[in-house]
Amino acid sequence: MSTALLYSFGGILLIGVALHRLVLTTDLLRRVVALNVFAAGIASLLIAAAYRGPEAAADPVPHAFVLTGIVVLVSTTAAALALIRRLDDLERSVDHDT
Amino acid sequence: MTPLEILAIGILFAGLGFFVAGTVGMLRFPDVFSRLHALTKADNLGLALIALGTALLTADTSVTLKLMLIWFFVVLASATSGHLIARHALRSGQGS
Amino acid sequence: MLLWLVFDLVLIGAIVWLAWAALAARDGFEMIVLFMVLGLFVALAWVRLQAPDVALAEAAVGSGITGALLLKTWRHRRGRAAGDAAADARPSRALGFGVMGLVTVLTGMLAAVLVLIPRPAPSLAETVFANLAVSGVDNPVTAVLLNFRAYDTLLEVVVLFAVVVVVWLLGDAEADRRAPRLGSIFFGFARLVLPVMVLIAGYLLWLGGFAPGGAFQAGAVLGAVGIVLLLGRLYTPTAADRLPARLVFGLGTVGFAGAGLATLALGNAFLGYPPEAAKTWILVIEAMLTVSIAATLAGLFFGAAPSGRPTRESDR
Amino acid sequence: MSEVLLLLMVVLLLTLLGGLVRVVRGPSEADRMLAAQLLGTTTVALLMLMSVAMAMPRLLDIALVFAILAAIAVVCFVATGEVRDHDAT
Repeated sequence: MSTALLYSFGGILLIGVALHRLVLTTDLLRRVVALNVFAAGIASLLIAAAYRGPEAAADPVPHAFVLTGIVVLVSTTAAALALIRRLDDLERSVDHDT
Repeated sequence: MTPLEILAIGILFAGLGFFVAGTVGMLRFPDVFSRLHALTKADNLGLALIALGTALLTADTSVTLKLMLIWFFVVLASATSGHLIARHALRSGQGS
Repeated sequence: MLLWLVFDLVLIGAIVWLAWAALAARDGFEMIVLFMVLGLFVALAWVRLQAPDVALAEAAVGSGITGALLLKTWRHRRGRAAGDAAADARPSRALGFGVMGLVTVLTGMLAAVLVLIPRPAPSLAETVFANLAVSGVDNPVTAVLLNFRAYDTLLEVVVLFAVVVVVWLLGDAEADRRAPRLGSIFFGFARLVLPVMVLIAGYLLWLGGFAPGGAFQAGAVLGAVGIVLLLGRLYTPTAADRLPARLVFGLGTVGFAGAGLATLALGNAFLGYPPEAAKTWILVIEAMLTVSIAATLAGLFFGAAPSGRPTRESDR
Repeated sequence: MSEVLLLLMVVLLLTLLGGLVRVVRGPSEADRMLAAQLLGTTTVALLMLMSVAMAMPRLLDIALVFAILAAIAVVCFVATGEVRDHDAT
């Protein structure tokens, strides 16, 4: 069993765990964390695909994909968390009024 | 193996000992403050010994300087965050 | 060889277990700390797979900035059991099994594809290495990001800009709350470490030309400086900061697109740098991106447009 | 030589797993944060060993970033936590 395949299976397991929780949880914060774990699984798949053994240089193209992905992920996470905080403030003010 | 490498390996094992001891202390000690005590041993001496062993094995000036810099920051950060966590634990009554 | 296998298996096992433990944690705070630790392990795995550029970005973002954002949101929702399992509606048994079955089928299909695809898989690596000499940089990942696929990176910066616009329209400003009492040791630490962090950000930017590093990693470290400044109230944005903040947020997109238009004016393709000066073009673009990304990340952490209300030093 | 380094790396990885137990068990927030701090330092040590074992001195830059960002999460934890204490009183 090659190293790359081993890490790919790890990535697939991460995707499975994250997807399961992402669908079933109703807590918004947990959903955002699940989304981040899901992304880590996808990134592991890409990076394992780029691996060419301990001596050779790895394929730089999937690495660039993942780097772009990390930036987009942190942006979306920040937006989602800002929405959660806003929603929370709104719920709080509704609770306060009634 | 050259004598220098044997020395480096010995130092690395000593550093590893501090990390193992720090982790065991983290698991076995009864409260936050004594666990903090376990943590600082691994942070300061453990990392110092690992860095020293790595520096001896690579025998490269720029690598040695970078290792010293990393160690310095870890010690600084761990002293500060240890202080902050202890203060926080004391104030919010999480000490016991 | 056997020891490497042991190392790999322990590392992969730890990553999968951590992901499960974080997402199944009873307590929201436990979930966030486990997620931050997952970032450490994932970075180690990527180092093992010869992806130091990505591991560097994960080190700066995964356990640093995302962790800070999650903690801030969790604190914001305190008293509402955010992230706690108690806040979770228990799914019915049938639904639980149904989802489990679907996830198993999907991951099984993914695994089958992985085993069945011909190896070595098709790759653009040879093309990248063949053209590295004309890209202006020696780090292949930087060459892909800033030269061969600069379009993607431009759009990535646009995403960052769009998100900061969204976040500015939402939420309350951190400065409206009382300043935390962090103590003199923290301020001594900040005075010593923050300037060095700025230096290290510059070092990472310079490094990106020939080794793991680059605009995003540098921007993330610089953004972390901004987050510490905001947290310790060493710097409190007011309404007067809105215009400069807008300008810096836009600098990445406008500067990058402007460079593309400039290359068009020179008679090249959009973002096709003149080969003899490619290194300078890339470095200038990366410097603009670093500043803009750092300001954007700090702005995302701040979480709202600064309101201009003065900080209450010690209220009540 | 490389076998000895690998052995050291595997043992350090196992101490990382040991520290995880404290993150999960807690019981207080401060305990979890402290354990995360120890895990961060151990990761830095592991990266140092990996830089020798894999002959990649550039890994030290990653260790440097981990080292300087180690305090960010703790500062965030304490700074936002103080607000809660204030609200409670």
